[in-house]
Amino acid sequence: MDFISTHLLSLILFTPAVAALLLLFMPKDEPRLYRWFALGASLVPFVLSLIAWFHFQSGEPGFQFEETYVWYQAIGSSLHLGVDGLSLTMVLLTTLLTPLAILASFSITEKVKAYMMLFLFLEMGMLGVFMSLDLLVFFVFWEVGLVPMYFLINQWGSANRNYASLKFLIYTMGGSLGLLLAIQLLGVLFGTYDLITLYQNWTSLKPNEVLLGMSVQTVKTIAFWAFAIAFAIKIPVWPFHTWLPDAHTEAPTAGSMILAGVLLKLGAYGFLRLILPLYPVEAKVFAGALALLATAAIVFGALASYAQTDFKRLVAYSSVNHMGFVVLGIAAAGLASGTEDATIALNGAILQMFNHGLSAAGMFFLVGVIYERTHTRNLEEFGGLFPLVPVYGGILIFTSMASLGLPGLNGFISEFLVVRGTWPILTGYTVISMLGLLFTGAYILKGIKKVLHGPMNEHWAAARGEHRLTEINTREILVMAPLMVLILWIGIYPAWILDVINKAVVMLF
Amino acid sequence: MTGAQIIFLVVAFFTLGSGLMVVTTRNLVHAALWLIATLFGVAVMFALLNASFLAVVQVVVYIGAIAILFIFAVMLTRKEMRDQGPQLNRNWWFGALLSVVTFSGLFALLQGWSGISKTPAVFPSDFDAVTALGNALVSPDAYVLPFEVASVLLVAALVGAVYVAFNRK
Amino acid sequence: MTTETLITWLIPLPPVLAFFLIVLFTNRSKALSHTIAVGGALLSWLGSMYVFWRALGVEHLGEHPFESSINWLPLGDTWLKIGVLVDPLTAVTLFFVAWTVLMIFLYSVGYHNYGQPQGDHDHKGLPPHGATVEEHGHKHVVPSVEPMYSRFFAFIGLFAFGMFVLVVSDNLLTLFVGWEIMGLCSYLLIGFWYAKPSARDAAVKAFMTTRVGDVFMLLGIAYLYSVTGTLSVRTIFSEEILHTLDTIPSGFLGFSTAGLIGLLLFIGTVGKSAQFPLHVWLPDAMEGPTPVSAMIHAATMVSAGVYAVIRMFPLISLDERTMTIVAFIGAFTAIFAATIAVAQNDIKRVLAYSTISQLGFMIAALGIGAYVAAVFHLITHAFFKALLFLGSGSVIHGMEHGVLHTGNHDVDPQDMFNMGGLKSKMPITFWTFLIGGFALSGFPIVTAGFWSKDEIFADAWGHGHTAVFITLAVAAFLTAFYTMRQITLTFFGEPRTKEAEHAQETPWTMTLPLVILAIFAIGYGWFGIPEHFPGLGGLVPNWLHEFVGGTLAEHPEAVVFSWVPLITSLVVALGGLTLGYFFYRDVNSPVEDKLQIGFLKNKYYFDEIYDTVFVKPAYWFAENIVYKFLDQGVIDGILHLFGPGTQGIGDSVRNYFDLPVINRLIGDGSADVTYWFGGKLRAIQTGRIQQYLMLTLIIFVVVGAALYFFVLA
Amino acid sequence: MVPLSWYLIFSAALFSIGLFGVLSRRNAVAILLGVELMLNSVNVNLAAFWRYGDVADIAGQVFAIIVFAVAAAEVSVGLALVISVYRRRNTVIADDLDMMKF
Repeated sequence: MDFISTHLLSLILFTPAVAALLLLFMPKDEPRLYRWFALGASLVPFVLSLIAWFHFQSGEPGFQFEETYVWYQAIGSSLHLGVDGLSLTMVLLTTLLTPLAILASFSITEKVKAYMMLFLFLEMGMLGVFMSLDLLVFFVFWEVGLVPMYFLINQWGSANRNYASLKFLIYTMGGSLGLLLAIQLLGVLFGTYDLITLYQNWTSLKPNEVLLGMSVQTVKTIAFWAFAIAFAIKIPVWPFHTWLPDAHTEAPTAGSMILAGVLLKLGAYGFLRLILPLYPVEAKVFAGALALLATAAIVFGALASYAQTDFKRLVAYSSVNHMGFVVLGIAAAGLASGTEDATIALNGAILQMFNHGLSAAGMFFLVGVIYERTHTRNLEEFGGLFPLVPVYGGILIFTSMASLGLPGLNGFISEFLVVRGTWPILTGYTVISMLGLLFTGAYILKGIKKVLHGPMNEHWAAARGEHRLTEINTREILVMAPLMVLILWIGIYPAWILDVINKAVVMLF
Repeated sequence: MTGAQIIFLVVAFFTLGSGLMVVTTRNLVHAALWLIATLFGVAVMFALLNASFLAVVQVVVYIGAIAILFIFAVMLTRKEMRDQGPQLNRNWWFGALLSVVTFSGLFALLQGWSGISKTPAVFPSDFDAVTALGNALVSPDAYVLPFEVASVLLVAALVGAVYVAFNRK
Repeated sequence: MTTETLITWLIPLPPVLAFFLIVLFTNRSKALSHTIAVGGALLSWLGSMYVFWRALGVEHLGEHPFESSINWLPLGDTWLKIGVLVDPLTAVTLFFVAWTVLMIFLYSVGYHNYGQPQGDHDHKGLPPHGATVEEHGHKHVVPSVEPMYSRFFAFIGLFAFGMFVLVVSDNLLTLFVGWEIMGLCSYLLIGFWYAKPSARDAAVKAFMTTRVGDVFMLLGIAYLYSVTGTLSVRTIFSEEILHTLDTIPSGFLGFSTAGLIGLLLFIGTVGKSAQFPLHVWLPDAMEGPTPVSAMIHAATMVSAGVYAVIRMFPLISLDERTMTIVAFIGAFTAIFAATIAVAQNDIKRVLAYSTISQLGFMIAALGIGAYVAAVFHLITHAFFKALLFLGSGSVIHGMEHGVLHTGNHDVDPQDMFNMGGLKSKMPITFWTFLIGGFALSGFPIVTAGFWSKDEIFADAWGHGHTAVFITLAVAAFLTAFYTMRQITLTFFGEPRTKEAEHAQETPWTMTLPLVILAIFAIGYGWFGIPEHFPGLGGLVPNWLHEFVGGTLAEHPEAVVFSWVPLITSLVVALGGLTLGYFFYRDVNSPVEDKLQIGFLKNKYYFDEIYDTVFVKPAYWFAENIVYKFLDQGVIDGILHLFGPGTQGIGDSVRNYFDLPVINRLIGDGSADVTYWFGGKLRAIQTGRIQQYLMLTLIIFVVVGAALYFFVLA
Repeated sequence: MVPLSWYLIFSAALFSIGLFGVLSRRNAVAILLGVELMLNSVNVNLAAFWRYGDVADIAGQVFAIIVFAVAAAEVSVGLALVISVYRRRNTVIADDLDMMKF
């Protein structure tokens, strides 16, 4: 017990990787074994992160469960792990979604071992980003997450997967370039990559000092944009978003769940963990631009989603729309950091990250469920399926409503907080973003209307064999059930999670 | 001119002459015999140099074993040996030239060396060269290792020779 | 927490528990499902009645309401609290909501043909088509039970939950939560028969149109919250906060903060209560089953819109300009909808437009500051409009019976021109419908509608809002006229079709709610008779004015009695009714109807205009500009340039540097040189050992000599 | 006494003669004969340097002994090769054994 409590974070972080390696040595051609083992292995970090959640002292400032290991002494980088309320929320989301995604991928029949291994490595990459307090390690994990995702899309994706996976990989890598350079810059300047040290040293630089032959102002501006663009691509902020619909659409179901559920959060997390504390001045100066892009993401994301005929693509664009609110909240917090409005906006943004993780993962999974049965995602080919799949229909409507931001479900709380927080700070943008909120309704209803409602497409009623439209099965309901419970729970009583977030936000910013 | 010098000159000329015969005689058996003469001359040289053990070994090993071995080899391959074509190859003149150049070079080098006119060392009173040599060859502080390596080499050569010359038919 | 507040907290719960129970467990059993749902509604009703009764007993309830709140959202150093509040307004609203909800739940049992056999060809998502049964040796068709019977009760349970939440909330956020839950339920219920494309589209339209308003309302709430730091109604209405709101300018067209917030909130109401210009969804919402129409139009959703404005009245009334806008929208909607209603033939659509029109009355009343009158009309309208909708449902149900009997499914059981003479076929339905209709028209003295409408007139006249007064008077005249037209066409005269001849009275589960509601449609008016009304004033104390007026900090003065509004009200009501009867007594087909003007019949072409101006361009913009042009064209275009761009750079590096310089010159070149030398040098590889030796020696000699001469020397 | 230079010159001459034999004779056995001459000249050199240097240091003689051993080994293997080649190719002419070329 003592070992667990002192090494909690590294246990959470490396259990999936160890499990993936063990998977490598399993006997050949035992897909059932791989599946159950991977599921079991991914449940371990979940249980451990629950322990962390309950042992977390939300009122304490600073990071908790800290661990430091020597890693690369020569350049002053160490494996420094630690969580605060912000990252713990994200860790919980990751460890929750991964078992569900693995459970959702039980229907994968090709190359199961490789698939499960990649998934577990992916989990490690994502967790590493959320936990590391060292910039270089942060970057390493940031990149580690890309590779499994690339292969997941490229190997198990649908028709256009080559294009999508390449676009995803190159785009994100392109963004990472600037990030790496900026991290190097910081490392060279201070001889350490330790975030806690950097928080103090970097911000305390006098503006009239000269660094690397340029004024501090210029250096900071360059580094700010390098960070911001890398994270903006990941979130993604309009106009860096076009990799997202392709990648999400082509990825296998569980891949989309994780992409939307967690990977997008990495970008927003980067904004919160690095940009706002490290560049308070620049964030304030450029908050307007960021807010403009966020508003564009909200409005254009919703409109583009509305224009889709591909169900999965529709859901994919909804991510652009929803993550726009996160960025809007961040922009507002950057502009007016320290005020109560900014705190509320950040509360909303972080909660929105969590909520979008739940609802988007659910939506993608539901699209996957129907795609597995019908082998089409074209909305025009569905229609009136409700009588055939009543339980599925109910779950789809429920999850859609969460995505739409229906009060009583989780999405509303976070959207309301963002709107409330940004209104006094960025009034104009908030008003425009309401247009996006309106069209959120339009595309969600379009999805439901085209799939479930209307005269039944007799093709599916008559279809037999492989294409027969069967009701959602128990395993799939098991995937959805935790998501739905959380969606409802947060919608009705959000304080349990918002309290942790709120205290973290109050202390951080 | 001392007696030793005279003896030296006689032996030297005899040795060189027979050596010349070794490399020029058409008949290989003769060449082998001339080799024995040469080796014998060298043995005398060793004696002149007070290297008595070497002189004896020269006679026993070289003349007794190696030269005889040559004669056997010549006999075994004699079908070819008998008067067929020239005994020297087409480039013999170039070989000769090179030999002369080598000799001249060495001569020139010796001329320029300061120790060329050294006189023989005086033996210490209770010095016995053979005893010293024997001790040196088996002493761990001296040359036992090279000596043993040489023995291994000989064994290897023996095995190798048997293997190579073995008639598999 | 007192018993009253505890019960108030519990009031919304039974219906939502019923929803979850039905959805998760009992959806296969119809009897269990409706028992749970009706039982839930009954529990809420009991709770509401208890709270109402207790509230009556409290003096100055307005100052000392039942209230209780808990921490809900931690925000910075403070908490956003939510809670319940029972002030006089809540109490009276709770009263009528609980009653109508219970009646509607009960009515639904009969309306969906509980106890009837399964339909022959019924399909989930479509209305039932009837079942063939064999009785006494010959077959005949009887109504069949609704295939999604359980689901209906689950939905209305959730709906009731939304309404109760909205009514008991002490803050705008939970009010908005209930508001939106009802929005969802109206979507689900309008689209209940989702397999009908018209129902499906109507559901989407309802949701989207109201969402336009909701989005503004959300902004209003956010605005209010950021200015005052609280959403609790009682805190906002404290004097200093109201004063602050009134004095700070909003920076938008010269509105004060209060004015702008009020306007934003009011736009929400415009959507929810189907006021012009967001009224278009409501008539289409008639695609839902009739109890749904009653739920939406009478008891809950549209009332909720008005309720919200009434709730926020102290805030909205701070800014004159906002009030003017509210009054204008209300009055305009009242007359605008009334004109359309005149030309409708569908029995439910007439009622739908009359609802819009009546809601306009309430909004207009609020706009002129007639707080109590608006509440009064809201309550009476809820009762008589629920009665009318349920009555029309009963009529339709009876007509469907006839349709099943004749087997001619081409006859529309909702078209009034297919009816006629139902008075004798369906007596209970006729009498209750007549009461409801008279109440709607404001038939003098006996009906509740008269008293509430009269109070609005009195207020408009008394406070000098002549324009509003005249507009509303004309609207009231039209109301009486089309109501009588409806009654005449439906019940009087001779049956115009065979189906009407075979119409039958509906079962008790449907008629009992009609009777109960009819009692309220008459009786409720007596609680609000003005004190100075000639003859009747003072016989019954004007309890409503005293009680509801107590909600406001400044008790509103009862308006001075004047004959002008009274006479106007009498004239328009009686005149409209009489004209309507005589006009339509002999009209038997739409052709003979002089008022079938295309312009009115097509609702001033609003649907078409919106479709052309908003919906289609929005979709076109989304698809072509945002998706195809921006995303796929510009952004992806730029991205795709990276591909060829890098390829181009790579190609040129390869073609102009790598291939010629590195490969050809350095790579192949070194190989070529080696090859050439090798070719030349291979001649010395003779395989002859002596030659090798010679060469070695030569080189040795040459190198040695060279070393000797150049290095050593 | 005989000067050191005499021995050295003698040794050089014998070496050159052996070298001529190695370079010029066609017969493989004869080439080996030349090698023997060269080895002997070296031994003379070694012995001479011992005698004219530090006699107490017996290294010169030891080296000569080892040269004997090497010579014996060389001859035995060399002649065995010659015989083996003769069996297969029926020739001992060095120029005819030129397979090891490009």
